[in-house]
Amino acid sequence: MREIIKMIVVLTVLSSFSGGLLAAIRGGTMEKIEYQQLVFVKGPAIRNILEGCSNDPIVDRFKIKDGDIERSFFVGIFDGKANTVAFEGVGKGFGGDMGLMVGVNIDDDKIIGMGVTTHSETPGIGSKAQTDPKFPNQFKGLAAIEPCKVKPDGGEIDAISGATVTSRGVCVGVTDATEIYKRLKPQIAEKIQEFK
Amino acid sequence: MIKRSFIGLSKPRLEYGSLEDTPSFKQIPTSKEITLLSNSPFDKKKLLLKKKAVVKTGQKLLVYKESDEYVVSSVTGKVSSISSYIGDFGRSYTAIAIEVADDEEIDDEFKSAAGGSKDATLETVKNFLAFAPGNPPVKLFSDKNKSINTIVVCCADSDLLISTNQHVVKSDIDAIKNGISILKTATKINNIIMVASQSQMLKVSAIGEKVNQVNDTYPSALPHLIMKNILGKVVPAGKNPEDIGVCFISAEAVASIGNAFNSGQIPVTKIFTLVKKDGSKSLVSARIGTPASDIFKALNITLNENDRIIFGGPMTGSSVYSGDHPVQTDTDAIIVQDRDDIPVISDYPCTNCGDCVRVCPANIQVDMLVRLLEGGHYEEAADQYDLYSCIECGLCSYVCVSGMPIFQYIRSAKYELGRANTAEATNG
Amino acid sequence: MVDNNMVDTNKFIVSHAPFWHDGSKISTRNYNIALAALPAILLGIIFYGMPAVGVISLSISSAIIWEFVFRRVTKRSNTIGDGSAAIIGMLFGMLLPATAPWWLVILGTFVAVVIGKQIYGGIGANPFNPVVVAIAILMISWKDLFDFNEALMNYDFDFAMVYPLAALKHFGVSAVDSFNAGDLLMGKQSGGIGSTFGLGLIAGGIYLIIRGIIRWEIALSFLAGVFITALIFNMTDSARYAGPVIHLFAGYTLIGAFFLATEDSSSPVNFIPMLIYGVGAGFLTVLIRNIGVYVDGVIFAILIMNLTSPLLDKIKPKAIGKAA
Amino acid sequence: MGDYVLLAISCILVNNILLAQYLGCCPFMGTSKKMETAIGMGMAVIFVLVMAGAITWLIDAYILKPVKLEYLRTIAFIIVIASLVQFVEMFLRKSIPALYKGLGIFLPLITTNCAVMGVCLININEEYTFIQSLVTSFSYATGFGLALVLFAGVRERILLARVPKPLEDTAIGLVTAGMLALAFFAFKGMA
Amino acid sequence: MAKTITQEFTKGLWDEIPPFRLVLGLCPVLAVTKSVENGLGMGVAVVFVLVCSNMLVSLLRNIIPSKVRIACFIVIIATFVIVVELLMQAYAYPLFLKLGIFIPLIVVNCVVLGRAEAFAYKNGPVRSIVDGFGIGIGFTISLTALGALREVFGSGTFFGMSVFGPSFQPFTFMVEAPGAFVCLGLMLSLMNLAGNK
Repeated sequence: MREIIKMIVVLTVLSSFSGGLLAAIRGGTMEKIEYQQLVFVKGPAIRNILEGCSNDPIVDRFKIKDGDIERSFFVGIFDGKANTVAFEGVGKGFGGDMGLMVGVNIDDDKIIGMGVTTHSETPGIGSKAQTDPKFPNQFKGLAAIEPCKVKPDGGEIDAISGATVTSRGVCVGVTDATEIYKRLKPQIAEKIQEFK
Repeated sequence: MIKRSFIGLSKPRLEYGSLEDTPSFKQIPTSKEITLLSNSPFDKKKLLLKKKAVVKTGQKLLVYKESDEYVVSSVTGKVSSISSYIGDFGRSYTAIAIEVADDEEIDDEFKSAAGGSKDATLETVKNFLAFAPGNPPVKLFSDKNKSINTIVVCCADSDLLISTNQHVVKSDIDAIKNGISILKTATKINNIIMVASQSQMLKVSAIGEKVNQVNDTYPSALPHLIMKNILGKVVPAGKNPEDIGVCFISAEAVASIGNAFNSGQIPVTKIFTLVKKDGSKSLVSARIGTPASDIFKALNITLNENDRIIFGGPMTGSSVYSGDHPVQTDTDAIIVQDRDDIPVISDYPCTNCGDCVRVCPANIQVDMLVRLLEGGHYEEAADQYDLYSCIECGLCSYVCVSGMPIFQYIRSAKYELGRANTAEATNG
Repeated sequence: MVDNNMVDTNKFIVSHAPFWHDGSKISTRNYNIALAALPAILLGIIFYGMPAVGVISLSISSAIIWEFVFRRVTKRSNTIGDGSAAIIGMLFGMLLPATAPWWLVILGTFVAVVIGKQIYGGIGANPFNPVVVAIAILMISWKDLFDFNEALMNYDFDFAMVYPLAALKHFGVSAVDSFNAGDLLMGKQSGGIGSTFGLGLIAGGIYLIIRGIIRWEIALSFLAGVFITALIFNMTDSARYAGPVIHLFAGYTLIGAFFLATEDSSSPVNFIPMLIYGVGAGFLTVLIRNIGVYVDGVIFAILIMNLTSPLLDKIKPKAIGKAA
Repeated sequence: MGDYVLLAISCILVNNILLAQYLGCCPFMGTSKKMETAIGMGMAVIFVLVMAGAITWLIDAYILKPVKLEYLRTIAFIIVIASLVQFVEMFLRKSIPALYKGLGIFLPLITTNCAVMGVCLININEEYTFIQSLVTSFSYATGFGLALVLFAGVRERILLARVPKPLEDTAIGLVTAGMLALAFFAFKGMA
Repeated sequence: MAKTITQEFTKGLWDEIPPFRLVLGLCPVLAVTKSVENGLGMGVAVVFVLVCSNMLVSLLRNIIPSKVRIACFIVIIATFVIVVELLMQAYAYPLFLKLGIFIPLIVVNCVVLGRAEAFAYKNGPVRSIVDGFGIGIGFTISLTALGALREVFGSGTFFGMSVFGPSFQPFTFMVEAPGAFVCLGLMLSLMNLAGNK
């Protein structure tokens, strides 16, 4: 009996020690990790979309509560004017969820760029959505308040050959993003003032 | 040696030699000294036969106390030495040398014991004829563990080049007939099956027993294959035909039995094929126990260093290291091989060419078997790769591209395993 | 035994039965394989001239040298006399384009002879065909050197110098319409030095089968596997998948069937396993060509089947007297 | 359904857990010298991995994610796997002794088989659904078993070959495993 | 026969160098050695976990009941693995991305668990730390060496810098999965050769 108690005590103490240690380290590194993830996972897409901006959009970011979730917005300053934000939408591709970054100019509600951040599409086919610049470039200049569709569905986006599902998924993602934009535009406009 | 044919797709066709290409028949004069080999291991303490003992031709000689193992003297003379003889796998034999006297006397113990062929008893056959030419397996009939119910008389020769049985069938068919009736009387077994090659069919059927034809190519006349192809009974792996009640006996042995009862005298000459270096064959008859060197001398054969003397056929015989090795009751051939004709045994590994697998009459996967044997994994070889199914025809070694001594590996593996099992049995 | 015969003084060779041997030798086998491959090599040399001679001779000699060096370094007996290193070098050279650079040849024979064969203990022990291993390793490393269209660009012949399988892969069935069986058999296609002359390879293969040096079961079932699989693909969608003729006579199919898949040590020896092995390799070949990423599937198909060979060989006939 | 078949083929052949993702090498080298052990280990891995895949997925989805403790995934999973193995061992010993006899000795080894832990983590990282996780767990384990059995066949022969001394055993085993991985390149692009 | 502290350290560098002498922890060795950088990074992570877990196990060795010791070891190791994971995410994110799943898998690395069981549970903290450090460094050396070999020939670079110049056509096989196995096998045989002398 004593032995069993000892076992339980030791295991409990050990576990709580471990939990405490980890919680502490987690607390200490959370900010840093988040920043690193943004830099390396979303960074390339954001830089691409907000090409030519004069600030570091990853530093200049803000969060807005959208229902239960917090969404991050990255501010791009062009010609001294903070009029552009990039944020994430989610689409469903062939191999699961795809994350995409959409940049919108809040002055004229137009998409200035789009890039795929995370995906698990077939290498060489669906993955072209991320690697081949032709596809994302089609989204430039589209209105950020309307849903977007591929040509077979009556839209104006040329699907990637052999990867219709992926292309459709990207469009769903962009549409998701436009809906977020529509929903949160007032808050965005308000927050973005701080960067002027 | 028969070369591989150009068309290697087919299996090698090794035809049994026929008597027609063994023309000359030569009688070898009795030597000054002959040597009889007894199967009993040499044991000085129990020795019954004394040096200087006088023996007569056809006399039964009991060698050891408390043993019914005997030899039959093929000459008249005096025992000059009794010594140990070591054969394959270190097996010990007793060699009894007899100095031949000038006058020949015939022993009459058999005559008085045997009586006429009508009164032949198993006892007489067993007590006097185990050492007759052709090695009649007389002990088998009274072996309680075997319960023999069928006798197969093999008129075809089992190895290549040999023509002893063919000769006996050709020249002494009456003796065979007589021998069969004696066997029937003595053993009370009426199920006699004759096996003959195509050319012998006519002659053998004259005996009046059921005759079955055996294929002309090696190894069809080996007991296991006769069992499978003619009797339609498969001998379980690791067993012999006698274990399932079938006794094989050669035509020569049957003739020996027939002759013995006919003449009242145990036959003492052995007929065998002698193959010279150039491949020419001759049929030779000599007293059992005649040293090979005397035969070579009589036939003007000279031997050089590194030549090879083979007792028995080219596929299953065994080579000897001394020219003094005597003719034994089962010596069906003596082959002299020039040193340049000896196939080289190499230490090359198996190349997995699969020739052996295709040639094996026992369906053994020889390529894996030999790998295991080479590594000394005998137990696994027996468990997984059918070591005990081997019927010892030697064809795998014959076709082996690497020149591996596969047959030898198999024999020594069986020997080692047998030894290990015996040791286990005695210890446990 | 006191006889003092002159024979007595001689020492005789004692060994064990059988005392006959059919005279077959590893070296004879290998020289026959070389002989069988000769027609295909000769046509390659006629087509591609000196560079082909260079590649083949460098390949053979370097293979022999690697074997010699390795055996020397590991203090083992010298085995170059059995010709197996030479055969490995020769077959390896036959698969290469005539323009292969010297370092590729030397590295390839090193991989084949040392990694593919010698480290397993030499002849008979290698679980994979050494030549196939070497080609596979080099092919995944230097894809462009094995792109026959690109490699042989500078040659000009009176026929379309196109690698049929690459055309098939990249441009579809219509791109290979111009090939007919006769031209393909006569080597009027782009490919390895010794792998394009179909007729020569078939003749060599038949010679080897008749001589009993390669197992006909493997070679024929390989071709049957290719034929049937290609036919089935072709029937399901003839616009996407080419018919059996192209698959049989283009790429490495013929050299694979007669010279690569039949390599002794890496293939099964029992009858049914040999058939499964051959058909499996043929099936995988077409499968890789049609839906895999590689232009030609022979190499990887053989590798996969090599891998299954020990397992396949467990399907064996019942030995005599073995309890069921 | 077709998707699941493709996923399965991809996990068994194309992305073979062992030969393409290098997971589970230690037991691979350790239990491939004999065919029987290889088959036993393969079965044991299939058995445990399917259960572990399911349980870890549920734990991740219904415990770790809701309370935002994803960073404790490693420790949670290893504890789950270790206790699962312990539990399975006890269960088998009591209720199915025949199966225990076959798999028993391999079960403790599975705790430290990184293929098990690895597949559980892959399932989460790739954000597979529950059904997909089951399919991948089973197929990855089957792929592991397949490679193990093929390798054992080859290795049984290598053990009989005259391999140079320094290369004996593990070294030649690793080289052969490389050839195995090379052969599996055949399936590239097929799923 | 007690070893000196120095011997405890140096044994990990040669006599018991994983994965060559102790054929343990093969998975990360094969998986992360596509480049020197990855090998080194992984090695450092393992050193950290080894030293910390060895130390803690050794300190607690009198408290931990032997029946649940494996569970305790796993908890301790897993804790440090997560620490490494978090730290690496915070300060070396690109490396974390490359090593990916193999960082959490240190937890099932037989080397770490093996040292805890075979050494730290039986020896004092100083020795255990030295042992962990030695074995860890040995492991790192192996990883780095293999990584260097594969990177130099497979990509023609060393720490990302070109070695042979632009005309070199890299032997891609070396950085592919089969190359990893073959290289490790050949390196192991060289080690055997050297060890036998």
